[in-house]
This record gives sequence, C-alpha cells and structure tokens, in this order.
Amino acid sequence: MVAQTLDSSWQGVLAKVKNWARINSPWAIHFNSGSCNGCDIQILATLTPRYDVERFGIKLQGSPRHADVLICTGPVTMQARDALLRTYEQMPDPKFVIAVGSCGLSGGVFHGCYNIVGGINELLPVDVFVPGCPPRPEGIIYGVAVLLGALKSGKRPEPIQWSGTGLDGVLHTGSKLEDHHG
Amino acid sequence: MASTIGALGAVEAVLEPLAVSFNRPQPERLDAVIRPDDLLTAVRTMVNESWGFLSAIVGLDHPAPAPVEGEAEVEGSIEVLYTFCKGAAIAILRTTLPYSQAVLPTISGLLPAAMLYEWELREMFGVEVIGLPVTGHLILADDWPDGLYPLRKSFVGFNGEEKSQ
Amino acid sequence: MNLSLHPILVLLIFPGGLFLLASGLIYQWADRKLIARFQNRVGPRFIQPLADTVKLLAKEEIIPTGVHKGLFLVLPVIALAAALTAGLYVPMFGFQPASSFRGDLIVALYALSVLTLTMGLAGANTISRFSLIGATRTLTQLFSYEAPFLLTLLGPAIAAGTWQISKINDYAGQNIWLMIAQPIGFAVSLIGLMGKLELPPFDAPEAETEIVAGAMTEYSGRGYALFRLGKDVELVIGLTLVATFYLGGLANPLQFVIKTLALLLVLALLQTAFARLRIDQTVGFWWRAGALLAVVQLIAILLGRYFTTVF
Amino acid sequence: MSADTNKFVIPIGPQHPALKEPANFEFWVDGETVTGASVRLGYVHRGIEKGAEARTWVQNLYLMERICGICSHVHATAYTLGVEKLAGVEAPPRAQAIRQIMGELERIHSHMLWLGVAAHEGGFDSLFMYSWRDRETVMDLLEKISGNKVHYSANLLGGVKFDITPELAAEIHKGLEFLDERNRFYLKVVNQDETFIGRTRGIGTMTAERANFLGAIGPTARASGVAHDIRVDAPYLKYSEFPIKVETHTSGDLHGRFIVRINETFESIRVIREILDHLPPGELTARMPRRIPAGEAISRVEAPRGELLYFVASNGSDKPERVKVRTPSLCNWSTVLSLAIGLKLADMPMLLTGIDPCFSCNDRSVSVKRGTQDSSMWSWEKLRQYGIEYYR
Amino acid sequence: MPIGTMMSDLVRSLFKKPATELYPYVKKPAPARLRGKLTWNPEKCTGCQLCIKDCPSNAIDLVTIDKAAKQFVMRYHIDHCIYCAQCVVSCRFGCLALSNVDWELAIGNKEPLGIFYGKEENIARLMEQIANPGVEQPATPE
Repeated sequence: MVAQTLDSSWQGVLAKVKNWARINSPWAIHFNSGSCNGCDIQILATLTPRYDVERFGIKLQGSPRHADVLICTGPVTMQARDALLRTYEQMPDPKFVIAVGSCGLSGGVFHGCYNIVGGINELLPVDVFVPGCPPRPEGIIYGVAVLLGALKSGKRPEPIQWSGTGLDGVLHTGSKLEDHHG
Repeated sequence: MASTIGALGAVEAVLEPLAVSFNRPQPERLDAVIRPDDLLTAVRTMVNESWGFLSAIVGLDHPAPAPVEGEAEVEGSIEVLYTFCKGAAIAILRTTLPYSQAVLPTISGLLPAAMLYEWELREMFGVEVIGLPVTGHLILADDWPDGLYPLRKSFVGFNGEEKSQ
Repeated sequence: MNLSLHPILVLLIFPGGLFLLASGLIYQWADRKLIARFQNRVGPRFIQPLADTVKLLAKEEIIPTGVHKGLFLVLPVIALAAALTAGLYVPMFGFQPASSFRGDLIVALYALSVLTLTMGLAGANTISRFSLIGATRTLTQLFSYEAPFLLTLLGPAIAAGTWQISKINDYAGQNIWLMIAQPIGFAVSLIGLMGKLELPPFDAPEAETEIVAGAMTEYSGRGYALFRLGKDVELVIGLTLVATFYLGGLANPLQFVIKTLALLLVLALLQTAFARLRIDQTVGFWWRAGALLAVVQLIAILLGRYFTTVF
Repeated sequence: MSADTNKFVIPIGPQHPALKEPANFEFWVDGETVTGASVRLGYVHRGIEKGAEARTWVQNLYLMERICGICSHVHATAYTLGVEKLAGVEAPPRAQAIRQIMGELERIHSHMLWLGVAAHEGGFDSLFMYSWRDRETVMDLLEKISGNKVHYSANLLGGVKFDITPELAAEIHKGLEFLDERNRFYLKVVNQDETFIGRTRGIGTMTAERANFLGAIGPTARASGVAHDIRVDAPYLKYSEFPIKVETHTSGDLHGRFIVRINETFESIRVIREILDHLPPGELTARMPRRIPAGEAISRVEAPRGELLYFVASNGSDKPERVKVRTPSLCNWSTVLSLAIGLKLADMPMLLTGIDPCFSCNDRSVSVKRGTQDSSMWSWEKLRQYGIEYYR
Repeated sequence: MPIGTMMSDLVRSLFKKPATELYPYVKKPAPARLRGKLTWNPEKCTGCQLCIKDCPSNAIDLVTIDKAAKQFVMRYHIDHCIYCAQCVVSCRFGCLALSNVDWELAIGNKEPLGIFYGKEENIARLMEQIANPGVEQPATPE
C-alpha cells in the first residue's frame, strides 16, 4: 500500500534498502530430507567458532516462519517428501533454497533406490547447488556467498568456468596411487 | 577361542532334540536348521539357558527356480535367521517358510527387543508374524502400496527397472 | 543535566522513540558480539541488528489459521509501545528522565511486565502446540522472577526514601554505590534482570531446541520484528535501571555508557557460562533463592535505617 | 492445557532444530511431564539393502559408507571384513592397523560431536561451540590422511587406499595431545558444572538388568555397568594386538553416559598412539577377486554407538545376494521410549541424544508406533507393563 | 560443586584472538590429499571403462569419438560424483586424479554440472554431433 503511492525514485531506494537488508541478514533453516547426516554435521560445523557464519548474519532458526534460506540435504525420501514441502510452504516470501551435497543434487550414491525421489530440485526451485559428499564447511559458505552475490546482482547466479582439462591438482596418497602420476 | 568352542558345544547340546541338522560354516558360528513350529521352543530354550542375546533377525528370499518341465512346480521360500551372539560365538536358528505359508509365531513375548526386528521382517518380506501387537507402517512411507514387499527378489523398484549398470 | 526540549521532540526523537530503538539495536549487537567473543567466535557485524529488523519488516506477514486476526496483529504493537513508554521514566543516556513523578518506578516496571504479558498472550493466541507450551512457560517464568526483581529494586528506593527514579538517581549519585551497601540486592537484581529478559540460563520460554521458538513460533515478518525490538528496548531499560540503582546513578552520557556496558559484560558472561535451566528448576530457583535473598536484603536495609534514625 | 482428554500431544520433528535428522516423535504430555512416547522413523529410509543387491561389491562399499555420516568408516570396515571373510582374503597387517587407527579417530570425532550436540540441546551453547571447535582438530587430521572430513573412504576390498607417512604420524601425535588436554577439561566441566549436572543427573536412569532386558548396547549400556564391547568380546582387526579397556560407569543416567563417552575418547587416544608407535610395515592391499565365491558371512564391529552387525551373503556373482545391516541405535531405541515416561518435556531432547541416536543408521529397519488403547494397537504402556509382569 | 566451571575458559577467550578463519577473505591452502573435482588425462586413456563400471554413482560417461585412434570425450557429472576416488584406484593407466584445488564447486544452475573433458577438436565434433543428430553417428554415449 505504501509502495504504490511512492513515485518510482522512492521505490528504487526502498527496493535497494530491502535488498541490502536481505543480503546482510540471511536467516537459515536446515532440513534433512533423508541425508546420511554427513552434510548436516558440516552445516552445523559452519556455526562453530572455526567458520562462524554469524559474521555474515546467518543464524540457524528454529521455526520456518523466521527463515529466509532453506538449506536442504538428502535425496528426499518418500516419507520426508511432504514434510519438506510443508516446511517450504511455511516459509514467508522471499525465500531461497540451497541444496547441499551430491544426494541433494541428484540422489548421489542412492540413485535407483526404491524409496527416494532423487534430487531436491525435483520438488523445490533450488537457487544454489553445493556439490560434495559432504562439501567442506568452506564449500557451504562459498555456496551461501554465491547466493548472496546473485541477490546483489539481482539475477540468477551465473555459472563459473573451471579449468576443465588441467591436471593441476593431483591426488597424493603416498601409496601405489602415487606412482601412477609420477 | 576356547570359550567360543565351549559355548557352541553347549548350545549344540541344548538344541540337539529340536534341530533338524547342524552346520559350522565358520569356526565361531553354528547354524541349526529348525522347523517353523519348533521355533518358539528353540528360542525358549536359548532364553532359559540365557545364552547370549538376540542380535538380529535376517530374512533371505529364495525365489522359485525356473520350472524344469519334468519336475513339479517348486515354490519359492523365505528363510529366516535368528542370530544369537554370546561373546565371539554366534548361533543362528534357521527356519524356511514357503511363500504360501509364510507364517511365524512372535518371540517378542520372550524377548521384547525382538518385536522391533520382527516388525521389519513383516514389512520387508511379508512374513505374517502371529501375535505381533503392532500394526501400520514402520520405515516405509505411509502411502506405500500394501502387499508390496521391497526386499523380495520379485520387487524390482517402482519404475520397473533398477537404474544401475 | 536537564533537557528543555519540546515534549513531542522528547517523545519521538531524543530519549523517547528513535533514540531508544537505536540504542536497543546497538545493545543487541553488543550483547551478541560479547557472547560470540566469549565463545571464541568473531560474532556479527555492527549493522547486523538493523539489517535483521529491516529484513523482517520487508518480509511477507503470514497470518496462521485458527488465530484471532485482530489480536494477532495488535499484540506486537502493544509490546513495543509498552517497552517504549517504560523508557520515558528512565534516565536514558545520563539525562534526566523525560517525565518523572512520584511512583514512576512502579509504572516503569509495570510497563515492562506488559511486554512479557503480550508475548505470553501472543503464544496462547495461536493453535500451534509449540507456542502454547511457550506461552505457559513465559507466564510461569514471569510470576517467578517478578517478585524478587521488584523487591531488589525496592531496596534502593527505601534507602533513597522515594519512589521517583530521578530522585533515586540523584541519591545514588551522592552516596556510596548501593552495590557495596546492598550487595545481595545487586546480585539478585542482576539475575532478576536476566530472568526478565529471558536470557539463558532462563530462556526456557523460547528454548530453541525443545519448542522451536516458543511463543514466537507463529510470528513472521512485521510482528516478529516488533517483538524483537521490544525485547531489545527492554534490555536497554533493564540495564539503565540496575545501573542507576546500584552503580551510583547516571549523571552524564559517559557514565551511562560505561556502566551499562560493564553490566552487559557481566550479563554476557553469565549467559554463556550456564546450561539452560528447566522451567521447574527456574521457578524453584527463583522462589527458593531469589525471593528469600531479596527479603533478607530488605530486612537488612530496614534494620539499618531504624538504627540510624534511632541513634 | 489439554487439547484432547488429559493428554497433550507434542510432535517433535520431522523438522525440529533439536534433531540433526528427521524423526517424528510424539510425546503424550500432562502439563510438563511426559506420560507416553512414540516414534515414527522412515524419513531417512532410502532402501539401501535393496539397492545393495543391484550394485557390484566395489560400489556397495561406498553405499554402505553413506548409511551414516558419523560412523561411515566403521560401516565400511564391517562390510569389507564380511566380504574378505567370504572371499577368504586377509587384509595385510599394515592395512588392518590403518583401519583401526581410522576407526578410533572416527570414535573420537563421533564422541566429541555428540558431546557438543547433547550440550546444545541442554542449552549449554558454549560447551557446544568449544567442543566442536576442538573437534575440528580431529577432522583436520582425518582430512590430511584421507582427503575428506566425514566420508574418509579409507577402505578398499582387501586393504586400504592410502598410507600413514611418518610426517602424518607426527601430526597425529600433536593433534592427539591437544585433544587429550581439551577432553580432560570437558570431563571436569561435565563432572562439576552445577547447571549441567542439574540437567543430566537422574535423567533416564537405567539399571543393568533393565539395560540387558531392553537390549541396550554400546555406551548407553556401559553407562549402566553392562561391560559389552565387541572390541574385547570378539576382537577383530588388530584389537587383539592393541587391546582396549572397557569403560563402564554405574550411575546409568544421562550423566553417566557423558562420562563413559569422554573416557572412551581417552581410551581411543591411547590406542592410536600405541598403534602409531608400532605400525607394522608391509603392503597396503591384498589381491581381491571381482566375483566373490558363494556363501554367507557375519561380521561384528564396535561402532561409536554400540555393536554393529553385518550379514553378507553372496551367490558367486559380482553382485551380493543379500546385505543385512543391524545398527546399534536400533537396539537403544526401546530404552529411550520406555525411559521417557515420567520425565519433563524439557528433558526429551537431552534424553533422545543420550543414546546418541543415528536415525540414518537404523532407519533402514525399525521403529515403534504407538496408538490408542484399542485392540489391535499395542501401546508402549502395554509393552512396559508386559515387560514388568514377564520379568517378575 | 563450583558453578560455571567453563568461566575460566570463557574469560580467557575474551582476550584471545577468535578461532575463526575469515574464509572468503583469507583462503587457507587445502591439504594435499583433499579429494575435490575429478580431472582426466585424455592421452593415457585407452577407453577400458573400468572407472565407469566401478563408479558407485554413475558420475562418468565415456563417448568414443574414434576407437582406433583412442580418441574419447569424457562427460563428468559433478552433481552425481561422491568424490570417493574409487575410479582413481581402478584406473590402471593413471589418467584420473581428484584435484585438491577445485573444491569450491557451488553453482547457481544445474547444466554446467555436467562438464566435458577431452581434446578441443573432439569436444567440438561431439558438440556439433549433438547439435544435429542427423549427421553420421559415432557410438552413442552410454
């Protein structure tokens, strides 16, 4: 109601302030839709002193009503499916979804099992995918940074290019694997 | 190692009258084949002897082999293994139930913890456990179609083919 | 230092509305930062509470079913209003209170209790089980800490012989710090303050791990923002009250800032040092330890005054 | 505050901040005291045992590891031991020692994680923050050794993937010193802090007979004085050469479980140091056929939460005939639901984490559903009454 | 029974530097053995597909451009991969490795999660084949 009466310049400022507020205080809620809880303990680890996401304003909230970002893990088992949808619906707009871990992206190692739906994006519109099994806590923070970066620029997070062919990183295992890449 | 051999010897002696046959596939393990209707008495003797604790109830599905024209149609069967563990010794009571007559008495009266394993057996293999007091779905989803037992070989996933190599 | 400002200005800008909200946000940041530092973490940035509030105000407001719509919308407004009115009687930022009259101590405390009452009512208003349990816990805790907290604030009032906060402030300014004169009173009032603000170990009402967010589970967007602002303002007012009574009055802004932040440091330490008490343990603790100590302190003051007046 | 009759149902979960994983608990509450409890799992049931029958032996290794994120190595070890028993292959001594080191490091990581989560549920956030900050040391060690903090994938069928070089051994020693000192501090906190004791002493007390009767295992049973530990009863890997001492406590309540788990962490640190000092030399992997000869094998290992049993059956092909996993949390379930009666609602999260339940572990199999009193449904009350009558 | 035994540690950490690594601004090097994104060396690959058979989550597909000259293009699904390094162990020719540098893989949309590895000209040929399937078909990708 207030927005309509303001002319466009005021609306621009208002939108900018709202966007700034959303970027600086992304409250998160964590939902495990059948994950092995490897990703979940990495998500919880981001709250602890070593990574401390509170410096970005990220707070883990108890109720979906208070959260903006749904951090979801697991290949969405049949039983957890409607609980996940209910949680997503309870969240007020504007809301975002971050899918964490290979299970959340594509069912990972459980592909083909009879009781899972597969990736989370078959149920919810996912904004950021964080591959990894489980991703490092820094990887999850990088995922949130990608989401916030997209919010800042206003459009969907754009793909980044990796060094496709290089053999830069090599697996040093000090065992017979080592002499493979002499 | 001596105590395990001793323990296995003791349990073999106790189960002598009931067991159809004994088998020792591994040094620390004794398999005793039991007829379904002797099962309750066998478990009662094990509990009275207080021989170890019931560690797990494992279901095995043996589907009917491809019918050879000569012989009669052989029916598939479900084998149920009651695994008792005492220290390093493992004693397994094996009973085989044909598909048509897959019925077992509950032993949760003797060992309440067994109720949990039997319930999974019923849901995953369709073995009817008489006297199991609880109904409803366990770990399968609420909207799981009835009569469909996932761990039977006949079940090959919803979309018909198991998506794997 | 008395301010002769236009009453509307006083009400809206300086010691009243905007300034109080701003100091509420700043103190919330200081509280979260101290707790984080105690837990060896970096903690939030300075603008964090402001960003949280603006974001919450910009969020969509969901009104759950089975809820009395009017009550659902009005309660947060009453909560914030109660907190702000309490702010008028307290010597904010070292200046004289915006308005003071005989007995404004009781009015200020009553206004703060209205805030807690509205939270309890907000919880009871919805059908979500978590908020029902949260509401009962908020109210039971209210009845348990209210009496000892009031008694401990009574101590200095009796010592100063008046019910007017500004007069108590002046009295505390001249005499030795009441913290030394009435040590038990100071300790119980500090713990009472933690009970009032529902800070851990007394945060059973919105125990995040048991009942999601207690009475606040159903609120989102604007309503929740107003409740949080009410809580922050209550934090500031509580700190100033205890500082005026027990730390020798607040004569100028510098004293205000130093004393309240010192109290906040102690509060933050107490918050991180203890596990959350169960609701029955908190009530037990309050009625056994809190009330008794407060009464003992009162008797000591009365005896003290009686002897000084007689000899 | 009674919604229906005098019972008041509090559903905790499936999405609840206290639980890292989804499970739906229903507590029948009278005011604040719990009068009945039921659990409905299935939210983490992915159909792993069926999936295992459609995958080759090598692929199953990684499927079994992902049953549970906190005890992933111990699942893989149990699976490889079972398959090696079937194939008649023995992993070389150095590989067995490295498996044991990884197992014990994982036990430290799991116990410290549990210490933090249990404290967080009791509202003791600073202990959660501190214990998880110190746990990062053991996670870094695991990452340096294996390359992943949670799923180390250390095991191969017939051996281990990577070696523990002398530099790594030195780093492990340094990390263990820090962990040892920090855990001593936590033992002091758990033992002395008044508010913490207030929340844990006397909660969910379980006598030794009751623990045996309900089939509790692992630290939950050892806190009641039941000295069951597969590493001592049926030593596997190198536990006969590097034995461990079983840690028990007599109080049987939540407080005792804290103490048992922290003492077990000290025990793990001691064993790792001992193994590192005499790490047997030799190969890392043994030759392993792709098709496993037909047969059945049972392998039992001690997971951080109790005895883990694997039943592996092969029909001679390169895919298993049947893989049955019975996980430790399953046995501890019946203890929680019967101990909940009579406690305060506020203690429920603490009680539930007391057994350190791992839903993803046991969700492949069992839960207990409680219903009304009518005929077909057997309420937990009835089971409890039944247990008491039977026992008398 | 002292209250708040954590007190000493809490106060000490007030003056200690916080244990937080300021991640996005300060990037610590990852450990050498970190298992990140898969990298493939097309020269050594003989197309034996043992890695595909052993991969627990179907993360690798191999498209044969030209069997005789051993020209292949590998399609690697980052969202399927579980970073377990079984393929690295199974590959007898050592052309697979998990990089310890590329582990910040979070991304906004799913298409780029299936990346192509191989020589430029092979990828170009594959792309143009996918673009117009009518043209002569190499072995269809598994």
